[in-house]
Amino acid sequence: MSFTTTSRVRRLIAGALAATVVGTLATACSTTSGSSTGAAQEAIPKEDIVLVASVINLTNPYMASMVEGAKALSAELDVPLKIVNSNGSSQTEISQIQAILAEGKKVVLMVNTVASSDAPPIVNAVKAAGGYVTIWWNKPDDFEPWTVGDNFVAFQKHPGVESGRCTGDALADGIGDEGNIIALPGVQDSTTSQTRVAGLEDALKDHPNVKLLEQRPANWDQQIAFKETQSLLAKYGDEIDGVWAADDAMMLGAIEAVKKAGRIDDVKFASDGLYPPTIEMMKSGMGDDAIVGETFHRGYMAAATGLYTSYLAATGELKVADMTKEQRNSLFKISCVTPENLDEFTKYDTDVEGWVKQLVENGPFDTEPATLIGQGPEKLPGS
Amino acid sequence: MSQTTTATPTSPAPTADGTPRRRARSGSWWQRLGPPAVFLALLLLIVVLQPNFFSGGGIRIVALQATPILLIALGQAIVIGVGSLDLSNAAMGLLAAILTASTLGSLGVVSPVLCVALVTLVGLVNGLVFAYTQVPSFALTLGTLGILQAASLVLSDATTVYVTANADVLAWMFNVALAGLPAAFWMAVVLAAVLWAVLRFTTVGQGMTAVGLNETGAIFSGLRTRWLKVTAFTISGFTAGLAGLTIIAQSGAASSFGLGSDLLLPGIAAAIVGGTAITGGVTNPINVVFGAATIALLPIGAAAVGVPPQAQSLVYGAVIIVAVALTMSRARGAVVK
Amino acid sequence: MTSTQQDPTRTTEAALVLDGIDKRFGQVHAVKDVSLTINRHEVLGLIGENGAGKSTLLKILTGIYQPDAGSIEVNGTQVRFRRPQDSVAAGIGVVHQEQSLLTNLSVAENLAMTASGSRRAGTRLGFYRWGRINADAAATLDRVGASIDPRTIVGDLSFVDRQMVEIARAVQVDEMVGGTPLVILDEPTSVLERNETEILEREIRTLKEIGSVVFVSHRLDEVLRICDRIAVMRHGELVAERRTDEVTEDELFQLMVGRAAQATQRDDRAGGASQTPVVAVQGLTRRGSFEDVSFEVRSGRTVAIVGTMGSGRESVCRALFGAETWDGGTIELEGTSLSAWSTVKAVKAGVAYVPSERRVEGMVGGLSAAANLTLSHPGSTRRGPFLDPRARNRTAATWFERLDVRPSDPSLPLGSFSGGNQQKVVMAKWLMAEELKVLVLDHPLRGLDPGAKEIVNEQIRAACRDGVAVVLLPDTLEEALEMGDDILVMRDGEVTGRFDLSTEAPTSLDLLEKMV
Amino acid sequence: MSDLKARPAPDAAPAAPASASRPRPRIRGVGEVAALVVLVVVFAVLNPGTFLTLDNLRTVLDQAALPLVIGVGATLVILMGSIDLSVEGVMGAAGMTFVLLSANDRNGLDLGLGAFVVAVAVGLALGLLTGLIHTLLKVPSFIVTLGVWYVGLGIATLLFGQAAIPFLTSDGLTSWPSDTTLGLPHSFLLAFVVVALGALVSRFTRLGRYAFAIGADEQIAQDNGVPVGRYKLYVFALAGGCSALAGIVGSLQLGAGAANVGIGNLFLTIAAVVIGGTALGGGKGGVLRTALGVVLLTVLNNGLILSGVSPNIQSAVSGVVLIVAIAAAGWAYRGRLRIAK
Repeated sequence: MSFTTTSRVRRLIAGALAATVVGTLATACSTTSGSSTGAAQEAIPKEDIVLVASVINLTNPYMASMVEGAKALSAELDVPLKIVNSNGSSQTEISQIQAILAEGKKVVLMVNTVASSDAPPIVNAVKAAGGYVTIWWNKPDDFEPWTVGDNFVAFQKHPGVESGRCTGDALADGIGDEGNIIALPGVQDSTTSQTRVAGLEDALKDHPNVKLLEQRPANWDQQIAFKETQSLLAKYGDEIDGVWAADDAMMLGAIEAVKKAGRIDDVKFASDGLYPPTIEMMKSGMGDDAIVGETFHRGYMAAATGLYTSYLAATGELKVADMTKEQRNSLFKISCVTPENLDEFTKYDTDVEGWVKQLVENGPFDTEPATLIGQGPEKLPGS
Repeated sequence: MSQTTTATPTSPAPTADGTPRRRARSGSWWQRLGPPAVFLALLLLIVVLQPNFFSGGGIRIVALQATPILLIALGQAIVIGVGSLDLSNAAMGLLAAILTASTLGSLGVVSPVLCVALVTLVGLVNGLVFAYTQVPSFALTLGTLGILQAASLVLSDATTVYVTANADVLAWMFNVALAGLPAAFWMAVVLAAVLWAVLRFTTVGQGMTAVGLNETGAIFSGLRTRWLKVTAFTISGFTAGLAGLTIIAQSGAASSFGLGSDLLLPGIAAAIVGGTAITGGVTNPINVVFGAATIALLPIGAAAVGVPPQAQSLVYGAVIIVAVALTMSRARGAVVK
Repeated sequence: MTSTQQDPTRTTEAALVLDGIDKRFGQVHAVKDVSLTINRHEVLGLIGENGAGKSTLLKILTGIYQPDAGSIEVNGTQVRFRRPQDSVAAGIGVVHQEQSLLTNLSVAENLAMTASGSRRAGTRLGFYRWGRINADAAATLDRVGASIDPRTIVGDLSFVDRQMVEIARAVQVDEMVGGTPLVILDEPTSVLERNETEILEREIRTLKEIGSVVFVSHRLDEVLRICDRIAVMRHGELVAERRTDEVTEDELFQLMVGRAAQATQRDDRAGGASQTPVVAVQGLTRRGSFEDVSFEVRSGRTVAIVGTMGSGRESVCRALFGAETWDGGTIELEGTSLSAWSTVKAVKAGVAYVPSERRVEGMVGGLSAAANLTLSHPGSTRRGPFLDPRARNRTAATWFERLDVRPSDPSLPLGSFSGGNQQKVVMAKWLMAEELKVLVLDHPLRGLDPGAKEIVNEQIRAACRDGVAVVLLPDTLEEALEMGDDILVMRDGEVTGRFDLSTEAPTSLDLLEKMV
Repeated sequence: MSDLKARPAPDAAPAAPASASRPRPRIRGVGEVAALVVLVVVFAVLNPGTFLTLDNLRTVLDQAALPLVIGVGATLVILMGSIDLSVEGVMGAAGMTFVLLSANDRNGLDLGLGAFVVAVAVGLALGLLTGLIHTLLKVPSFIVTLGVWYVGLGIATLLFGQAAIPFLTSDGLTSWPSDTTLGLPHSFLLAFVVVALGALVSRFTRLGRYAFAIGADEQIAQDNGVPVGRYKLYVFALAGGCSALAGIVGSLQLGAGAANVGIGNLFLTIAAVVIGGTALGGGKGGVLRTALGVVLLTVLNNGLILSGVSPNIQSAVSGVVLIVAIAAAGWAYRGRLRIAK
């Protein structure tokens, strides 16, 4: 019996000890991490600033491009940069951003959110830490920067409907305005994907003889797109004349599947993003000029624009309170690319630094080819 | 009461007739203190490399991130405690989050209660199917996982569901702080303490431990083993439901792909880093708190210490293995599956 | 301490020489300076109570443990066994106390597995040559006179057949050394029925012709019948060696336990304390297991059911406890017919079951002895849904003292106790219940040393005196005659004989006649 | 889906006298085959003209290739009573290694067959690492392989770096898996060979037989002279090799390097192993049964897509099939004393 008591006492002591340690640590830090309201915008000296670019993963070319742009801006401004890799997980994204905020430096962020619903917790954390954030691509529609305050500088994206229309039209034309296509949306809850699909569907209204056979979400993933396309090819076989994808990564997977099925000369493709491999394919006229429609916008442009917007707000060069709604919930221009006008766009990728220099000169809203063209949120066609 | 004659050994050693003696009580102190020790060691390492970690509220962030993981892990630890595995509990949490998000506006306070109850019911069904069809839990819950994922997609229409009103009903969980840590975290800790007490001081807890250690023996002792297993799965559903609420409290929205969609593996890892023996029968919910804190600390700490983002997943994997190798109970004989 | 002194002839005669073997586990001195010689063509009996150090010694011989001190010589060569394969290579084969066959593999494969480390192995470069393996196995089985198809999956074999396979496997070590094998039989008979034991005895005599045998057993009569020489161990020491022809059963018993045996006479029974049966089984049938079984157990009386493996008596007992279902017939408990019977209901109704597979079924080894003791009938050791550790430890301490359980600390995990002490706790788990009405005992003495046996039997008698109805599956017919009030004989699932010991006095032979 | 009559009752009392012990014919997998036939018939009726076509057959076989290859290693591991969760990580690491060492547009390396060898070696090494940690540190395989999963993904991510997607530049190479010989895609033929080898290994080699032995009872196997630790090591290495091979084929199919080339393969394969009838507890089952399970699940997925079932509820259908299949297979074995973990 003595045994049990001693062991229980030991256990209790251990537990109490652990609890005390944690408790002390907790109280110790709660005194310093008191919530700063971050309501009033104060100019932050440049040397106190850390740039943070948060991307969804590091294995997608678009994300890699974003990192490139962030790096170029960091070099141009001579301000240190941290990259957050969310690894596709909202949890990881939020916790890492919070960890960086916790380091105490004044943080200037560009976040490509994993999911729309991540925006509020990130923005709130940034606000509490007195940093400045610009969100790219995903946020809830009714979560507006001006309702949060100065710390949520802006939300920026390229219009998805426009992209979908652009590529939808090109694809329909590419298959001769008659035939069947399949579509590969991205992650289903992504507004980016949803708006692009809406654009596609809208475009198809003008092409009554083009039929959208089926949509299968492929999660922005090359591998999944490959498998889904394989299945759809098995299902529809030669009926498929065109493949539309919500981004190029998925289109590249689809192209591979179509190649494997031996139909690369018969099927046309259209998608968004004009990734470097896509440029190569278009130049080489892969298939029978298989890629008929693309859009041009760049991860490095998005990242640099977003980061620079936040940075200007942090240094006080941009008075957030004076920014227009258009500047705080912004749609940036995308360009429709066809094999004919491809050459106009290949020049940008060779000189990322040059573009970023231009961005710093012209400001975030007036740098070609990604200029500010309107205010979000996007209106879905027909709604 | 101690015996010193050789005929009555009190130390862990094979008995004289050669049956391998299971490691008795000594040595299990590490089992009790290992998980907090691993957590504190990791914390210390991070603090040394990144002194600002504390002052910036690093602990608060760890607690914040650990909360949903902890809730999932508690249920998982209880299920592992009866010798099974619940691959579906994270999906249950997400389902609860989606349901809450879509009903909170109209139902108010009733909504979270209802959603947790519903998901608890799903856990109960899981347990009943498991107990009565005797499909191995790994396979069964893999199947339920698929069903729940589909349910989430259908109920959310594959998109993000936002809380439209009454967000205050849950928002306090992370807005109110006690001793610097969010209330939700303390709730989870209290739940852990309650579960710890249940396992140690109630007949149900003892029964679940017996089932985990030797189910056949438990059956022949007349224990309601099926009911005990159903209870474990129900608890898992319940804690998953609570985890779903914390997701809503954190982000005010839920989707099949967003926050909370990847809690399964962290939950299992947290339970196991918290000293839960995967073979069953050895579960200490208090230590699971430290397991969850360790798992939550990893990405935050890795970023703080400056591990390159590309290498983070590698570090994550390595730390899980090392942490478990250090803290796991090797008490139950030599056979490790 | 040792009686074997230097003998000039031993180098030529000895198959195995142990010299000064010593082994400790922490504080436990399991084997103390044991020196022992086993000659060729000799059957050596090794006896001792549970915990006397026999098993440890055997595990040293088979390379599972390494001794802390001392040397081993096989056929005149000094050897060191670092792992089981080493001892196999030296020509030592063993039939373990526990079943040690892999039940999902075929007989031939099991036989090949031990041999795989050797030259003879049926594998080449890691590839199995099934034809060779099956042929070798058939030959080996033939040598031990077992007619088993080597391709049979072991799990499909009967118990005695498995034992035969184990022996065949132990025997085949000689093919490796090309000489005389040493076969160790660790309590091979404890799970066998009488007629099966006879087959085994014949087997051992065959073995003696080709090599040496170490025979470990609790059954002194068997040891005397089978062995040439007997070594007795107590508390880790070798306390005596005797030639079989110069020793009696009583003397051996004394050497083993260090005291005189008690008379194993039948008590005078109160006889038929109550007239209404506690348990009434009527026409009970379970397809494939038993058919039309009927019997009654009255309060305070013991019904012993005897029969060979496959007689179905275990299934009947399990049905009583709700662990198996039945297709036809009824069981009445105190006049109430049972339906949807389960272990849970059985325990609640006061039916207790001491299973033969103690470690697996009888207890939860990882829980403390005290927790095991109060697992089924917490009684006063719980308050509502809560445990009362203090009350539990009090209860446990009482029972530990009553049954002389060692070690005497009930908070140790039950799995760390020796077999006999585990069985005492398993018994106490049921005996402590106030509501105990029926005690079903499946081979309660299996693997126990004489001291523990006595205590367990005494508890059974005490339960009877308190009016409990007992159903007993005894290890031996003698046990049935000693403990039973009524004896039921079963064969192939049916009842073939009934004896009321208050009116009849059947002999073992009478029972055996109905069994086979 | 009832294959119950073909199997002996599990608790059939070992009552037969010695003379009657003859090997009982055991017809295995009847239920799975029947289920497969039913699925094929149902889908053929639902999708006349698309399901039972040569093209679709090729697609099914091509899609089954990866899980078939992985299934060989996974089955052996599960036969031992362990589990291998590292599949997707190992696939990523090996696939990326292969792409970067073959003719690609990222670097000038082209080791040809050497790339294949190195990539498989990466898989073997990760498997060996798993085995070493598992056997030496006695960490349950569940945890080790969970960790190695992340480690493998980490390696793949590091190799991927921050440059553009590495594409394989040799068309001959990338078209190899889907090119056909005798009308069958090479990816499937490779999988077929691997499965055949796996079946032979599990039937005719010490490695395979010891996996069964270890799965039945590790302690007894050890006592019977099976070097348990060493063979566990071999099996985990083999499983790593299988995953690596699958990673290579996956990369070839994709024509490019992707860290998550293995995505979705883990749970699919484990489900296939279990549906095939290999017990998660170890000791019972086989490689061929897993192959059957893989084909069953692949046909199911393919058929659901062809039938136009919403992708949102596809996971539910697979889940229900998994539960029902296992429940049906185990229905006769249900018993009050049966332990299901």
